[in-house]
Amino acid sequence: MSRLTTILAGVELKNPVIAASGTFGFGKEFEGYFDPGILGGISGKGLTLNGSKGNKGIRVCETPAGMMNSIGLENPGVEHFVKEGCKIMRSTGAAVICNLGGHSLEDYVKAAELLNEADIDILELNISCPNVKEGGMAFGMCGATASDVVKRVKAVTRFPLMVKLSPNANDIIEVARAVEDAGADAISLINTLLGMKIDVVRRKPIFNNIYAGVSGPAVMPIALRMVHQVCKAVKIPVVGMGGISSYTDALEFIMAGAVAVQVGTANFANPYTMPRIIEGLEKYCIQNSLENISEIRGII
Amino acid sequence: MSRLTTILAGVELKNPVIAASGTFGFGKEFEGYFDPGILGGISGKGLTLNGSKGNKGIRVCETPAGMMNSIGLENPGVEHFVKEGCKIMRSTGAAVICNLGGHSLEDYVKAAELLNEADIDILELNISCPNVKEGGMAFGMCGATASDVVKRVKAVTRFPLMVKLSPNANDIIEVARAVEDAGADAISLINTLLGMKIDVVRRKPIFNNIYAGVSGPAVMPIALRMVHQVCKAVKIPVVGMGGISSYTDALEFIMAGAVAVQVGTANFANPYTMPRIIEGLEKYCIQNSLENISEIRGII
Amino acid sequence: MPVILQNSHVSPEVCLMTIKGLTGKAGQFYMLRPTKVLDPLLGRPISIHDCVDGNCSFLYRIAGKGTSLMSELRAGDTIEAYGPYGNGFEPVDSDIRLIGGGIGIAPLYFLARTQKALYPNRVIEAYLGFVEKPFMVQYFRAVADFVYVRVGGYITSDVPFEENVVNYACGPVPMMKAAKEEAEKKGSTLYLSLEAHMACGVGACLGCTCPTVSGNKRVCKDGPVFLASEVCFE
Amino acid sequence: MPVILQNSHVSPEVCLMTIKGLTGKAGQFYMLRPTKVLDPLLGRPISIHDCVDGNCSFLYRIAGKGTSLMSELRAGDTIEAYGPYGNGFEPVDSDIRLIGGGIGIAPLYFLARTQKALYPNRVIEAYLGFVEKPFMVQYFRAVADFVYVRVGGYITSDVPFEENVVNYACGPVPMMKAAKEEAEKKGSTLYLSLEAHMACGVGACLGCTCPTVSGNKRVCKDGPVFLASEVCFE
Ligand SMILES: Cc1cc2nc3c(=O)[nH]c(=O)nc-3n(C[C@H](O)[C@H](O)[C@H](O)COP(=O)(O)OP(=O)(O)OC[C@H]3O[C@@H](n4cnc5c(N)ncnc54)[C@H](O)[C@@H]3O)c2cc1C
Ligand SMILES: Cc1cc2nc3c(=O)[nH]c(=O)nc-3n(C[C@H](O)[C@H](O)[C@H](O)COP(=O)(O)OP(=O)(O)OC[C@H]3O[C@@H](n4cnc5c(N)ncnc54)[C@H](O)[C@@H]3O)c2cc1C
Ligand SMILES: Cc1cc2nc3c(=O)[nH]c(=O)nc-3n(C[C@H](O)[C@H](O)[C@H](O)COP(=O)(O)O)c2cc1C
Ligand SMILES: Cc1cc2nc3c(=O)[nH]c(=O)nc-3n(C[C@H](O)[C@H](O)[C@H](O)COP(=O)(O)O)c2cc1C
Ligand code: FES
Ligand code: FES
Repeated sequence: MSRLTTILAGVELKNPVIAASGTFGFGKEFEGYFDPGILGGISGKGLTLNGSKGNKGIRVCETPAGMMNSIGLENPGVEHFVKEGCKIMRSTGAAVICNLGGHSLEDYVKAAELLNEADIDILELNISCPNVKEGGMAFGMCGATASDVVKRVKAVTRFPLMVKLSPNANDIIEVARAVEDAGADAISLINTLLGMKIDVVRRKPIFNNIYAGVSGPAVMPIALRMVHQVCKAVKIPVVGMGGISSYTDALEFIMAGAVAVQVGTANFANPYTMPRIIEGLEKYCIQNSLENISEIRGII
Repeated sequence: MSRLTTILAGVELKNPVIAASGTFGFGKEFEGYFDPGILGGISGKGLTLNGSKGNKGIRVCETPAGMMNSIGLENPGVEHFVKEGCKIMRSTGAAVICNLGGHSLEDYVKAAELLNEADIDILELNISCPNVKEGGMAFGMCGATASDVVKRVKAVTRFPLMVKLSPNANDIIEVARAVEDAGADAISLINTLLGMKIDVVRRKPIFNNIYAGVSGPAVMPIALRMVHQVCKAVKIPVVGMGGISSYTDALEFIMAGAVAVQVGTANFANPYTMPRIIEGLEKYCIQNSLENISEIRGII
Repeated sequence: MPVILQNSHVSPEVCLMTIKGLTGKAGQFYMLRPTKVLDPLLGRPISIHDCVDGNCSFLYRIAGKGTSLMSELRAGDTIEAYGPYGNGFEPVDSDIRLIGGGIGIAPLYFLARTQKALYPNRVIEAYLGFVEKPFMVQYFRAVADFVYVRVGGYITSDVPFEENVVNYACGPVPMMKAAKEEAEKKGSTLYLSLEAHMACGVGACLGCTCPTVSGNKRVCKDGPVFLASEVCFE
Repeated sequence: MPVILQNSHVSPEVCLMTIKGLTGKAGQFYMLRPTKVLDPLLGRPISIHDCVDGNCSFLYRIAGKGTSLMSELRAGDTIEAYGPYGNGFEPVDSDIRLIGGGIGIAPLYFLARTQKALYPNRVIEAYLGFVEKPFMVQYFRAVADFVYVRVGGYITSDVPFEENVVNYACGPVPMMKAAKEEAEKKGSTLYLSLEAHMACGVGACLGCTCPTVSGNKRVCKDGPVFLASEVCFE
């Protein structure tokens, strides 16, 4: 066991640094910069049962110290993932997290069943995507609907179930507790915050869907607060994310109680972000004589 | 009537640019940079019935493209404001908006009564301050409590009543509607988003209260989305704010439906921010042949 | 971090910057980040304008925040540069014609220069359209056999899309749409270098997809160069 | 926007920057913003280190994001500079003693130089404490009658706080606390130049308040210089 080894919902990760869903393809895209096998885990692009072409129009734009996206869960579908996607991910050597979105309860359950055929380590249930018209975030807005979908998926999946919460929920603590009670093995948060941008020259919203998801360093203080609140509210492990771009950012989340962190937007600004965070955490442990990074977990 | 003249809850403003509460003292502090009389309005530092020394410890810190504050409503109290504060504000020549916070229903009502003696134009009810232990934001978290305090204050005040909403509310649309039904003459939003920052060296939260309020350009996409949502949901005028730092930012809010805007954090980064926004809006109207800025209001 | 060797204006709105130690082929691009801080956050996709002795130059128009900061950098400063990204222009064995609109001429120069060096006997024509004052035209004159310049209007309406020449166009979307239509009418082969808002540049985020006859393609990874016949403009 | 005339290291961690066209008096400060973008967002409060011919110089330690960017600016670059802010040092008619800890020596030099110029016969003593290598000591030697340097430990323990000399201290909080205690014991007058996280610099945000015997005061507007006897350290 090294200083960074982390157990998440029964799965051993080399370190607590995970590539965030939707920002790292299926694990190979950043290979030109570093071996993805050094990562604790990789959460793949969000899948939906039958796949999707995603949204039309502009899909990403920059905001101050952040960005917005309206990808709309473009993905090749669960079947394709079972056959190919999961193998590509497995070949990286990092723990494989399958991120699953859906438009209806039935979609989620059906997809989870099919995914039992896939070679993955953790199923991350995305009930927080703000960029699809039906379902998506709607499931994560309040405890009751969240609980429903978690129970149903938990009943069919053979994998540890991590549920990804929306910062747009009415009461994220209530949702977290509901999800825990419904049998989730872990919680991850935050997905993107619902935002808007207007092109004042064209006098139109930038995005066809009008609203889109905000991520990146700009949202980190909000994400950290929510992660801290949820860590205090539940007993299951929490994976924190939202704006992490340096190892000190990661430390803040771990001190706030996160077992592991995910890194998304910052990978775009600098593809070396995650290897640097891992190095930074390793050095931090050595300099502070920590046998394992978990020693500072939740000290706040 | 000039191109920028704006009517807000029956009050004529020279232009739709208002200094945000808590960021512009009682109106004189930036005089070294520009005549505050050029502003549409000034919202003074949030008052509480008996005044307060505010919070201890660090009160402001920077975040990526934003900042956090935990001032805790330090203020000289309503009585002092009636005697002196409002006169200072009146002497600027800008419309005078009195921002009122409170720790209990009784506080709000008592203070609103006392304020009837003051020379102000609009009462801005702050039910969204995240930095005080009792009351504050609690009133703005859901429609029922918000409605209560608005009704009570509306019943006693002789001024147009603008209610300032919290982005941390469970459902800001529900709160906005409740506030409208309760008799508010206008709505302003957003107050700061609840956030957190940790000093990893000291292994302590930066702020004594652990959480604090996030503001500045970083939050603008979120603020704009909420303003758009609220504008679509209510008929009373909406004053938008959150991260505005340029005239194009202000235009985005106006296109989203805001009658006027407030500018807070950006004044700190550059004290000329508001005069530049006013100039920019004026030029925009000329270049786009608008008789009045309201012609583009809510076009999205 | 890569060091800037030179950065100067070629017109009030257009700059030419050379960065040390970068390589790539014609049609590829780099994501350039002119700051060390978090705003602006994302890299800006900028095509390789030329590549000599292991240094790349970039021709860019000051369009907004990022390119404006870029224009203020000076020799000796460092810049984050990730790449080379994208497929680049497909080499062909025929005469070629470059159709550039405004700053869209940037990647075409590199193609012209390298093709001329490899195949001195093939004919290279350049049709360059500008809204106002032309820039960099002398560069094209030095490597192309024929340079046609138009100021105002549509450069595409002047291009004879014959069959035996392969066309490469880069410019504003309306221009590329027009080029596609003309080329299709005349049965002429046309490659387009597309633009899209990008976040990652490596094919990971799906932020830059464009619809094609064979489904969504990522402009950053599967492109930016596509056969016009494959592209479905929205 | 103000132009930088000169900016160079005086030690690996400390730089001296001169900005054109700024004025102010000893003990006042400017809010300096080294970027044109939104990150870092807030100005950094930096004391005037000297002011000659209408140009101000600033001595600053590279502490984080903002000062690090500042250190990369060069002569000819522009910088946003808002000020002068704050009350400045109270002039007195007695001998004076400066007590500086680390970068806290920055504002004291300007006080020493101007006081010496005005009152050549008054005695100026400087007690300068450093954690490691001292810097800028020669500057103080040029204007003070007596310069005492300590490396490591508390400079305050070496200061004789007699009654007839007015003391001015600037440095880390523990040092200023110790100075206050010593001065109170000996009945000696002491001014402290305080630090606080600031947002506006003009007294508008109440971000920088410190508790004093007469209630909260704003470090940016009512200070940064306070009589030690007024300050209540938390
Ligand atoms: C493959 C490719 C190659 C390009 N090559 C060149 C080149 O050689 N020279 C050149 O001048 N320009 C080129 N562009 C366009 C260039 O990327 C944009 O002009 C630039 O990103 C604008 O950034 P900004 O910060 O100045 O503008 P801002 O408007 O402040 O940018 C805000 C955001 O929008 C994005 N954005 C804005 N305009 C565009 C655009 N037209 N295309 C893609 N993203 C945009 C930016 O990347 C940034 O993320 C290329 C674009 C692509 C996709
Ligand atoms: C009145 C006054 C005068 C000062 N004069 C000098 C001087 O002459 N030379 C000098 O080197 N330093 C001086 N300081 C301290 C200087 O302001 C900080 O070192 C600097 O703000 C750190 O900024 P940063 O971006 O490098 O650090 P970061 O840690 O990245 O800064 C993040 C935020 O915290 C604030 N901050 C961090 N440290 C301090 C601090 N110690 N005091 C106040 N705010 C802080 C920053 O202003 C910024 O808003 C002075 C401070 C005050 C209040
Ligand atoms: C381009 C993009 C695509 C995303 N796609 C997904 C997705 O498919 N599923 C999901 O759960 N989250 C998705 N997210 C959200 C991220 O996984 C992450 O929760 C969020 O961006 C906050 O982290 P960050 O600030 O580090 O990016 C996406 C984010 C971005 C920027
Ligand atoms: C230092 C500071 C103090 C504030 N004090 C108050 C206050 O007293 N009352 C209030 O209603 N809002 C207060 N706010 C919130 C602002 O008025 C505004 O709603 C918020 O900062 C978002 O706008 P901005 O991003 O332009 O700053 C304060 C904000 C800051 C940064
Ligand atoms: S920019 Fe991310 S996939 Fe193309
Ligand atoms: S920094 Fe705003 S009051 Fe002092």
